[in-house]
Amino acid sequence: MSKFSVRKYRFTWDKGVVVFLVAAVLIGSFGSEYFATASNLSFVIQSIAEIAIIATAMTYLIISGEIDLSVASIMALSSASIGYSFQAGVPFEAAILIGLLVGLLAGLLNGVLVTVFGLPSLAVTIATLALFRGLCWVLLENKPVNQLPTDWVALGNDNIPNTFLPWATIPLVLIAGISWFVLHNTKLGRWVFVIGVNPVASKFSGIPVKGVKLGLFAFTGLMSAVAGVIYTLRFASASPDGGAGYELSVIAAVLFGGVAIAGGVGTMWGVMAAVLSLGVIRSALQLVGFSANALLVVSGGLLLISVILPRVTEFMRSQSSKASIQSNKKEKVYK
Amino acid sequence: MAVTQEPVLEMRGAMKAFGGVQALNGADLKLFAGEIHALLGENGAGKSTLLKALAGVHKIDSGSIMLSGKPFLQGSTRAAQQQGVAVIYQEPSLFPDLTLAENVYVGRQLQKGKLVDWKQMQKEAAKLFAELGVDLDVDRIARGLSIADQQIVEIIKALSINARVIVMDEPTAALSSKEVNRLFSVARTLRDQNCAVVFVSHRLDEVFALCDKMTVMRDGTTVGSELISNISESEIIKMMVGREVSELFPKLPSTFGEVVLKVENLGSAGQFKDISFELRKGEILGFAGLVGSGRSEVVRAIFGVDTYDSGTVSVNGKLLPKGKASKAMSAGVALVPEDRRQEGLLMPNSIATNTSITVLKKLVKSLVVSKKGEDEVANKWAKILQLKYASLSDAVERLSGGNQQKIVLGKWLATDPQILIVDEPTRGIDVGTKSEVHRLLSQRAQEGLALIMVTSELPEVLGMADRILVMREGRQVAILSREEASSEKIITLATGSAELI
Amino acid sequence: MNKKVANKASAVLFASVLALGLAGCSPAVEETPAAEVSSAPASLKIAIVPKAINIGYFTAWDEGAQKACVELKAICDYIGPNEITGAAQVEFINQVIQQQYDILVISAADQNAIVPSLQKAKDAGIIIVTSDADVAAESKDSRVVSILPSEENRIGTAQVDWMAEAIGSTGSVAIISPANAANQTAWINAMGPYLESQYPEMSWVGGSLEKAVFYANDPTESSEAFAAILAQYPDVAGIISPTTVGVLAAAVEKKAKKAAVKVTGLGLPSEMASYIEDGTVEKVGLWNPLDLGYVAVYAGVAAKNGTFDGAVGSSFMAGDKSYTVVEGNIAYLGDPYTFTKENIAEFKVIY
Amino acid sequence: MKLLKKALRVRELPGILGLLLIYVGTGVVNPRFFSPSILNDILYGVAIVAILAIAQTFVIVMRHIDLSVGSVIGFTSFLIGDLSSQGFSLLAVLTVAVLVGATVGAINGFLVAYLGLPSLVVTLATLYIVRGIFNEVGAGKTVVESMVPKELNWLGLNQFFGVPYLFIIVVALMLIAGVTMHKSRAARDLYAIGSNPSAAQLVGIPVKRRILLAFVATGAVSGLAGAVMLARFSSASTQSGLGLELLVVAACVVGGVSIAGGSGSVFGAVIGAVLLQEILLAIGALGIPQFWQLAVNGALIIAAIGLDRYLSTRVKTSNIMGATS
Repeated sequence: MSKFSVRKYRFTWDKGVVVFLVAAVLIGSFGSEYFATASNLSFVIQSIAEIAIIATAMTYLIISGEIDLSVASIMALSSASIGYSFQAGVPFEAAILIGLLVGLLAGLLNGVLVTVFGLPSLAVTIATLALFRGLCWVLLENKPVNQLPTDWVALGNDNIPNTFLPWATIPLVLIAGISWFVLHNTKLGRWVFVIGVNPVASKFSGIPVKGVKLGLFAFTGLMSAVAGVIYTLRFASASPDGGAGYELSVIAAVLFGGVAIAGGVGTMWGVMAAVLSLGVIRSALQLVGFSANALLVVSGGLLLISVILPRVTEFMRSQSSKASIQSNKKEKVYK
Repeated sequence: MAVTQEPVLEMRGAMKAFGGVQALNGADLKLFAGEIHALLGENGAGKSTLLKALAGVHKIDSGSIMLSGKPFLQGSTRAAQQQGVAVIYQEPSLFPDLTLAENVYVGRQLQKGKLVDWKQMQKEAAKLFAELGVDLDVDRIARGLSIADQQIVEIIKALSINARVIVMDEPTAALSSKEVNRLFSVARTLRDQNCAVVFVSHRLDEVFALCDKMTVMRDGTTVGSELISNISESEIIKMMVGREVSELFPKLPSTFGEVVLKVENLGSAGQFKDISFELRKGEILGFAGLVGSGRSEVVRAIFGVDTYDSGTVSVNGKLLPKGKASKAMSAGVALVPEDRRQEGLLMPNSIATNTSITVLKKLVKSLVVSKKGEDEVANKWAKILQLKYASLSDAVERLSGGNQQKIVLGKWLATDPQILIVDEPTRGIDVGTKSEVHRLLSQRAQEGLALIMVTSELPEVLGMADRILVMREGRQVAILSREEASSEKIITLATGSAELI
Repeated sequence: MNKKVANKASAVLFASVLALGLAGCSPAVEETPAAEVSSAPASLKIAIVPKAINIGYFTAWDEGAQKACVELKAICDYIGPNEITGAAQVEFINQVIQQQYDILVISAADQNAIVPSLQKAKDAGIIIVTSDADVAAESKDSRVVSILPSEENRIGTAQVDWMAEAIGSTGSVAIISPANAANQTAWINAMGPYLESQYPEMSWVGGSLEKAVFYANDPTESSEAFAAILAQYPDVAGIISPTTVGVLAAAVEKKAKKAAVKVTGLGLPSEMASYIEDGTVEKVGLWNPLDLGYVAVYAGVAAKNGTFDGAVGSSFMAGDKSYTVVEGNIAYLGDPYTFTKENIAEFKVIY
Repeated sequence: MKLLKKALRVRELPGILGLLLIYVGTGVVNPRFFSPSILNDILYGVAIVAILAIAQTFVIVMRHIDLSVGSVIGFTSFLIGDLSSQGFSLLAVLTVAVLVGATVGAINGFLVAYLGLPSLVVTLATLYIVRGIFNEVGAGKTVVESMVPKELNWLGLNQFFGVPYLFIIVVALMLIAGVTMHKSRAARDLYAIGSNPSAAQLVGIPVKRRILLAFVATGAVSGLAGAVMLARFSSASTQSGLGLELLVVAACVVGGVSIAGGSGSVFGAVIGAVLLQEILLAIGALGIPQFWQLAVNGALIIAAIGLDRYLSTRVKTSNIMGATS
């Protein structure tokens, strides 16, 4: 576990998420005989692939002290660009590249608005959420594109031969692995943590704060586009209202993974474990018989637990250490 | 000035411990109305803990505090204020978005019936400001006020609760001499209004100029209290340090090598203009001048934290691009910033992270930053700077001011710079660490490091610098050699008038 | 010490949330009594999946389906998402696959997005019948048959007739409709040429069908669309809205603004009752969603028993009526009912 | 000069400028935009977002945020209709609406104030939980006009000399909230907490109690706003209020209520809401094709945020000497 996480109690929460994962699998397996089947697990992985990929980039952003609410609209915009260009006769592979480029440009726009014009990222990305969604309507109007090449659509829906892993697992594992490695081991990763803790001191230590943040917004745009490609293939269509509401699920997953909303704290596997356990919990409860409404309440409850539990454990820890003679490590809690 | 017999405030045998550390160890203090009382002592001597006890931030474990004969209600800032005890911290924390009138009456706004009476508040505040001879518009918001003006607002706040004991914690650290004079006259007005004023400072010249009485603290206890008139500066230092302070400013002679840094008529709109100088290897160039004369702005522009409009900066003949700190660093320039907490350090992070953040490039092996490398760098510099710490993973915010400054120095010396710029390197740290820092800097200079030292303390710049560049209101008024420089000359150049503090 | 505490605390907390979840909101699945005397072969498991479970229209749709299930002694579960998106509905299609239902009756929340997942259900041997909203025509073989109210053009042209009646066959007309919905788009395309050919004095605002359609997906957007139409075309004579949400919002706005423009479209009698009774709206029409659910279940069971394969021209029995499959593997219920002052009282209690 | 300096310092100036700019600009292009019916549409359409923006100001001023308002207003608008159709009096149902809102507010407030949890996370969670409970309670049911209390229907349909009663309610609430925020001690503490939380603690402000109070106020007003939504649409379903929360935050930001806390007023929040509604109608009046409207709307919100930021920083430096070291 990287010695880099600043507050010790965050460390316990990563374990907390894994406990939930195990609990969910147990409940699912005993609650319904349909849970622990290969096809169900394959579906669960398929259903969380897009959110997990965007969550990797969102983890960087939130740790650096920023946020991006427009990721779902960027995902839809890249999907719409793929549909639009493919319909206009561009070969599908080129259309995918166009989609990725559009996502990158959208992320760059967010980055420029925040770093060059100094606008607050929460407010700006609410505006670009509307802007990018609007551009989807400009591209496709109300005519979704649905005649996509069957071999690509198969890629979006089938499993890797004789395994229960969908093809989307490959980009997911690759991106998650690289993001984990970069965040916790490389210079850039250190910079992201340090910028989140104190951007002024980072600037004085020669770290190109604006450049790093611009890059993170672009990376988030690109990852949203990658998710857009997978989304397009999975649903075999590009439509202007795709992926509505994804942004809050991504943010809920990142926070459930133990990342502090004020920045400076978080781990990549905490977030990945969180995305996986949310997917497994949803599937388990669904198969056990929960209605969609109950699922909504449970996911809200889990999000609350993800912030209440660390506070409770930290409170207990500080009580116990008060009793012991060991010096009182006053943990500064970011609001 | 009538010194009454009955002490307004008396603290006897105060004890206070945090975890294992005994911050207050039997401190006694007697304050009389109509008297300015200096509280002296090194960092870590327990001064701030004593202040916090008076301010009601926390209770003392044992011992007593009597306020004009009655026990002082402890443990709540509001109760302290209501009992007429007000503490003004070094960096006063006002409400940037609220008007000055509201800042004075925050939390206890004047009311007409149940409703806040804005007109009354503005009238009262304006009256208080006038009484202290300060003309500030009570309707403006506090954001952007200079530190000096912020202190005035805090004093007005104290007056508005007709405080009888006003404690000022190192108020002059960030003030220009004009502002220091204004503060002294305000302190004298308070004394004439029969308040007991406590003045905490490191600057003995100020203590002698202002205070009637003083008390010295060391290692959590009060070691002596005396009328200023019958004690000398060296005796005070001896009481503070408890051991013979070795030579305060050990300037080692050094031979000057070739020019490493060349600055030609550097200018930035509204901040500074036509700054030109050269810096040689092994040379210490002092930047003297009043607070607010633009010295920090110049060095920030050279290092590339801020950009500038005109002029050039070249290192070893090569031009440095504007506003690119990373480029300056790779050219061998380093800047120890003025604001330690906000600009110099990552307070919640560990000593290892703070020290190695500037040299991550060197610690990367096949993309991976080696944690062992980070610890080695931190260990090496902690030893060189004789840092007092428990473990490398301790959060920096738990260390004393002096140790924090050592980490900032270590962090920049680790980049093995050719040119080191230090901005107020020894502000707010104890006398002992100050001399260690000076010895280290002059050793480095002797080994060929080119050094720029921005400082507001005249003895420090006179003691350390080979040449002194004096600035006034953003202009470079003169470069004095070590021989021709003197306190009077610098002050006249810096203030543009012969007025002496 | 703190790690153990964390795990214990998290386990306790999780269990309590779970208990809350289980006790607080009992699963909304209507389990028919377990101890069910099944004389017939093991009763069929049928999943009834609406666009979203909390919408009034689909509650009526499910009622019809449950009636058929009781008659056919099948176990029917009403499951579905709480937001109308393809992605959300796919999660529940997977549940149908995992829980190995025999038949899936579904109203497509997105005409394309659910097709791959329907394909998987078909491969798993599940009989699929779309009802109320179909998948795109190109993907019609991903379901056995689709039960729709009446031919697109009949639904489209009928609404043009109702509007012509209301505005005396003269004046300009606008449309408020949800974007990107297969059935609405089809009906609107049918309205275009029919209006121009049948009613020469009537016209589309802005001169073309394309300009006349204002898109709105929920009550707020529908009210804003109504305001936008009046702002851009103050002399508009009528507004058609082929969706229960849109026509209700238009009626509310017309009454609030006391606007002269006539309003008609597809409306639930229970929702439109007060506007028909007070004359704000003369006539709205709709099919009976109960029939849609009812007939779809019968079609599914017939297909499961092998007596019906959904081929064009074949037919099946539902209750006492027979339905034949026409081109596109679709079975239509017939013309929509119309509700006016006279019969609104009777219909508003049914659905 | 003093007056100009005072005007310059008004936090809501950018919002007001934006309002006038768009009104005149659109009117020039399409004169029918000046007609009273357009003004009426703006005032009529803005009521719901305006009231929620007023409520949201209480928490944003303290550097917090409340995302749960979308679910609260939807749930209470449904409850008012559902309960009154079962015979409860108007007063009873309104009390229930306020209580439901206040309870959600109290839960949010307690978790944020006493457990120190981040308000974005807490209110995102309560957004989901309240929506889930609402869906369960309202499953399949729709509130129709006949179930709506007739007083609310009357309010929704009538105007007072051309000004819709719903907007009059907004103005009344704005005045009450405005006076409280300006004149009551507790409300002034909210600004102090938002401006410098640690100093507020030092000065003896009961920060925890104030945060709880603000969230309860936001919840209660959002609950009450359910009545306005029901009056406006005279119908309610489990889809009511979806997605409103982000629009409300945008209205506050555009109205000069700074996300960084400490400044901004309910007056500005209402201005922001009116500006967003005006943009919507202006896009229609300018004949911008349908499918472009959402994109133009997003672009204009970015411009409004940029304008607000530019003007507020310029106001700061123009009359106050930057703090020099």
